[in-house]
Amino acid sequence: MDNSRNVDFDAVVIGGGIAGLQSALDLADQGYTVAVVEKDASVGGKMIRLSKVFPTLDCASCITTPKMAAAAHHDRITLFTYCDLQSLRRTGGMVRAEVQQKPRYVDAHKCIGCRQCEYNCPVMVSDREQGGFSPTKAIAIPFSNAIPQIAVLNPQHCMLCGRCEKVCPTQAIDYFQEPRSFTLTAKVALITTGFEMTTLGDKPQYGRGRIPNLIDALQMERLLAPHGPYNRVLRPSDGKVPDRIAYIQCAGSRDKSMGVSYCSRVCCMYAIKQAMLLSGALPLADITIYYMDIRAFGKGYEQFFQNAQAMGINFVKAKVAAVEPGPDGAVRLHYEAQDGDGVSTAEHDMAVLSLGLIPAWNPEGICPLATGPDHFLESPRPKLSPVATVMEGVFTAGAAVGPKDIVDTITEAGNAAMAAGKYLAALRASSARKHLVA
Amino acid sequence: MTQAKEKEKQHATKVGVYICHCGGNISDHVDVEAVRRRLEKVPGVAVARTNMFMCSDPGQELIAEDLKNGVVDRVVVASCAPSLHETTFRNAIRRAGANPYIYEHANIREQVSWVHHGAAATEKAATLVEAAAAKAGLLRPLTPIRVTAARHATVIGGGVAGLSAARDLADRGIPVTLVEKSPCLGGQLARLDRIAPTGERAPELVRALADAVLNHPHITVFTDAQVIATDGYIGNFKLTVRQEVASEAFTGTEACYIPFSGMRPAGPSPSEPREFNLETGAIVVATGFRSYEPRQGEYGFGDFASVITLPTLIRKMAEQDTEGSFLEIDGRRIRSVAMIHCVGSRQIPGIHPEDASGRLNEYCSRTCCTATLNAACRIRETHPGTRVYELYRDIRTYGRGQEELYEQAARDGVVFLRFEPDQAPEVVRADPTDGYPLKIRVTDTLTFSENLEVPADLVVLSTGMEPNDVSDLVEMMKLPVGVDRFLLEVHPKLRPVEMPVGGIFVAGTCQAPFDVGETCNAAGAAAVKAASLLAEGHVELDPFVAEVDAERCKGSGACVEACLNPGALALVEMQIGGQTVRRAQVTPALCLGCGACVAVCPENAIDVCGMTLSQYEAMVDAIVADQVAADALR
Amino acid sequence: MTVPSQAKGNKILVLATESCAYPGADSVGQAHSTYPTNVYILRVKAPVLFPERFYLDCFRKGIAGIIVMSCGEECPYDGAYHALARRLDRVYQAMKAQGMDIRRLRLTAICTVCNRAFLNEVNQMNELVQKPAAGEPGQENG
Amino acid sequence: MTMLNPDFAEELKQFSEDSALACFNCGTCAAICPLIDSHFPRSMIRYVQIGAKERILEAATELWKCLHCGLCTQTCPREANPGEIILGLKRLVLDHWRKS
Repeated sequence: MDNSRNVDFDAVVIGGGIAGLQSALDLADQGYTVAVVEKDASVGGKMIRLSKVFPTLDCASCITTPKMAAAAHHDRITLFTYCDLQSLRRTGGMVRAEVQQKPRYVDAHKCIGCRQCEYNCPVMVSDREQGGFSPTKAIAIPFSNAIPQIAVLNPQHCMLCGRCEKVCPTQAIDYFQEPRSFTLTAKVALITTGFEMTTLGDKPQYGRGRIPNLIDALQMERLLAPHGPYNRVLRPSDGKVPDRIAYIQCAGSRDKSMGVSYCSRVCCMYAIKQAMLLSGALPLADITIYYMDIRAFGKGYEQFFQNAQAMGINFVKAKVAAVEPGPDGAVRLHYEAQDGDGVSTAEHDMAVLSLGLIPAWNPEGICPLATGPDHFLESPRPKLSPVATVMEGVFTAGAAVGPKDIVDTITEAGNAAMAAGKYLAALRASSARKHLVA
Repeated sequence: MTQAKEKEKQHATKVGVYICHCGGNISDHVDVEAVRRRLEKVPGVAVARTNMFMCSDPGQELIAEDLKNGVVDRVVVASCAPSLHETTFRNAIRRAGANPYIYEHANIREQVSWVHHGAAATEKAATLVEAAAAKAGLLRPLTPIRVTAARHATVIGGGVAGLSAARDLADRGIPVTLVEKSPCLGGQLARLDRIAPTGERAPELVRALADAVLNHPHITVFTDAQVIATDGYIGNFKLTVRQEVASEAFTGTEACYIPFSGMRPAGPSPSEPREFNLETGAIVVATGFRSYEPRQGEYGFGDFASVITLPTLIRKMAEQDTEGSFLEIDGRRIRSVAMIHCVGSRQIPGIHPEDASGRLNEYCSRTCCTATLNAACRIRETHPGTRVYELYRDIRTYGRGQEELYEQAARDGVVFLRFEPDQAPEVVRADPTDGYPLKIRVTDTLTFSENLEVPADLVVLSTGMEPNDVSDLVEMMKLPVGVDRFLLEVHPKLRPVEMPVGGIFVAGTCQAPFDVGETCNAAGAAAVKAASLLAEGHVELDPFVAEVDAERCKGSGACVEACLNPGALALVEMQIGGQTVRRAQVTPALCLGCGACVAVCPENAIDVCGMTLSQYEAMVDAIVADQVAADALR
Repeated sequence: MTVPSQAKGNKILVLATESCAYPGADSVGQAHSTYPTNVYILRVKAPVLFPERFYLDCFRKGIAGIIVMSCGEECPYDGAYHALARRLDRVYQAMKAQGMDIRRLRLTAICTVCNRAFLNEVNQMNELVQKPAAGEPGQENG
Repeated sequence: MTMLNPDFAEELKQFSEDSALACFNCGTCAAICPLIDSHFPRSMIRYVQIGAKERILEAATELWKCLHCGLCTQTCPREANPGEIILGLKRLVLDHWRKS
């Protein structure tokens, strides 16, 4: 991964999540060279952070790691991780991407991923990759199945004690590493920048993130993951095994009081998936999903929803209006039971907010791409070419262009690779024609 | 090869065994370390290692290092189902510079840790890994079969998915033949009007796509045509296409758009039915859907003329295309329209009756909520006097701009009523005093489960999607069909547009309900796979095909007789030791690798590469080894 | 000492086709259903590969029961299923001739989502092989 | 059986802003209302949607329990402005009482 010099590619893909990886693979398999620019220290995006995926309940890692490895090993794909896109411009028929690589304080060429630095670092840091439930070190490999396996030092927590430098067998630690800027040039660009979740703090009525045992769905993914923080599902405040678990749907979607009026498309299914996994992990637990409409629209999704009902998961049609802390670490919900007695309260040992999806990236100041009223990238021809953008030679796929589940994202990524491939083929043909004329 | 020689060979190989924890998926139930220790002692096993995730980069690196350092020359990975990662590990081996076919997979997750627990799980896992190691010891490096691929693709179906895939492939420079059953291009999209939520006109979209296809130098279109026979294999399919005489004579010299039928290519069509053959490298199946036909009496359909389906409403509205205070349908002034969702979708066993062939559409048809809201908004905009009611179970406006459409409908005055599936609305004749011909009785959960009555001049049923009947193609091309009767992809995330038969791809609503944009995505995804396949001009196939040991073969011909794929095996004359003899010979690209020949050879002279009889025998021996040992002690 | 669930000499061999029955067995795993541990599944392209003697050898080596899980009429290899059925008929005849209980060899069709059918088959065979009865391999002459 | 009367929404327009139809019946307003432990105010909004004027008149006294604290309007996910609708219904009921 030598990025000290400018490099030429057929395509540059911005974002190394599942959409970016799939487009990169589909382009490379057609014979094109591809650069993938990822802002995190590992590729894999949100998907690699999940436990299992609906509706097949395959383990997310088992589907993502092969694609991550395939991209990392592909002769025609180069990964640029821990890199921010500074600008993306089209000039003279070429795309120029100005990229800045953030300092890992570890020499990527020397690090062999042995984790000696991590084992010996004395500073414990809350591990965001584990939902903040378990500690990592101030220098660490981002997570177990990260690609590349290169340690990253967290300068905010590092005490500069020098132990990592001492134990590193390859002298890879570099406390003085600086950000490095470089330019990638390509003929086409693909924007696959994905999504972030809305935050726990968005709605005052939901406690602004300060209610114990009210967690978000990505945190629950970690609790459910086989390699999660506790290796089992425990509630964070006191380590108790929860008996009553609630899911609060539309806790960041379809709610103008939170500034998100659209449907985030995946929350119904991920809540049902987590509920099913929970009822497997905690067979005696009561699990209730508070919802407005169950949107099980994809292939096999409705059956998945029916299975969840058959397994005894409760579905209550109500939007939870307010959440407050209850006794003994409980979470108390207020809602209107439509078919029952009107206003009700319910206590659960823990509750999960099904947060919504917002774009992870804003093109403003970086490139002249337009966004819609929902702030996702604008797709000027959403019917016949959902992957086109307002910029020539720039395509998009996945959650960058609206919330999307993994199945739809992978298919769309294939289409983006097709569109980019067609564009490249046309360029090749026209330059061949020019040669003939000249 | 004699048995003794094989044993010798088995022990001459150095098997590496790699056991995966799968982050606890396996190691929570199987003592992975105990398995490793046991395997280490197995003769022929050079090393046994474990890793948290064998499929991860560091896991794969373990194998690569051992291969590069010459520690091992055969590999067994014990992890999840081979369908997930067999290819992953073969590729890892290839990258390490070794032959990928020295690999054997042991499935200790789906078939051990997820189904067994305790010591017995560990015991079984160890035995399965021993069996895999025994087979691995007998594996030989194999060379993939390289088949030249015809640089040509065939698309079956001329709807949005087919047109889009054909154009994509042709734009990549690949010649395409498109075969459409009906006289027109455009499929179901041609039966729509304005498309939600963008409001684009369906005829314009169809025209744009069909024009691009019809004017493309690399695309040949056959309408009124069907694929009636298939033969061959990836890269080298042979299709027989039959083109009928067009039902209506059409001699136009230019393609023309026929509303609600689609784009009719320029005539004239053949005066007699004709059949012709196509040689093609890849096939995209894009055979689309049909709209659910409500049963007699379902919500009054067939009983009352004013109960119609949503596609019928869309057509009638488009054909009249009038504005005015009230919507008019068939000359009747419509004061009130009630639209019922989920007709022919989300059916529930025990609540909804199965059809004559026992079918029930349990799936959601994905597009009908938005299509219904779109029609409702259109009515409210152009005919503000007409009241609209929607009776739904869940509003599924999941897509971009769709929730906004839902809100717009509400603000435009559409009244929503929500029913439970076991309390379905009833469409009945209204009392003369009601002033309306029909009314709908519904227990409305939004109104505290009160019984309400909706007055209606017109009832519209939002009918779902059903896959078109393609049983002939399914039969011919061995396409798998899911319980929902849509074509079933290999894996929704790993191989979402592939059929199990190599070189056949699936696109659009023959796979699942999709809207137009999603269909174009599916078409593009299928096209990109076909393009990658045909880009090189040749295809590499797995070498798991029959192989004849010419020294043992006596030319009995039993294998040729047993062979299931004509042409794959033949007796040919050859020179052996200066004599002309007749011996069996395999055509690898045609061999299915089924092994029908193996069982019948009196000389044991034919085997399937990578899965020989002796390899299976070695696995059985490993499975019963503990018994043999116990018997010996007895 | 508790009796190990996997008593010696009661192993069941399953020959499962890679396009139907083998993924079917995986699907049972994905559902986390459980079945006896003495069931050993071998992945085969098509069971038509195995000659008569393979089955008899397995019994001789100590396998107590064999279930051939094919794709049935859905078999991707045209004609393979019928060839297989005819072959197994000959194996049954040989088993009878040797005084073996022919219930110890079963031919069945299992699809990729036939979880219940799969469990039925292996449980039934397990019940059979747990009882030492006339015709058990090795006791033919008893 | 109640027959739906869609014209009522029109009638209400002279008393209130026309936002009742925007409500998608999530129940947030009812659950958040600090004063009344029933389906209120959603019940009133729903009656407006289906045109059940007599139901509103029957339960008219409930309207005066509302102190216009504004919580329902603040938290309404569809910005249907429940507080304003209740105010409008008070005007409607007063008008009805005046006329009868």
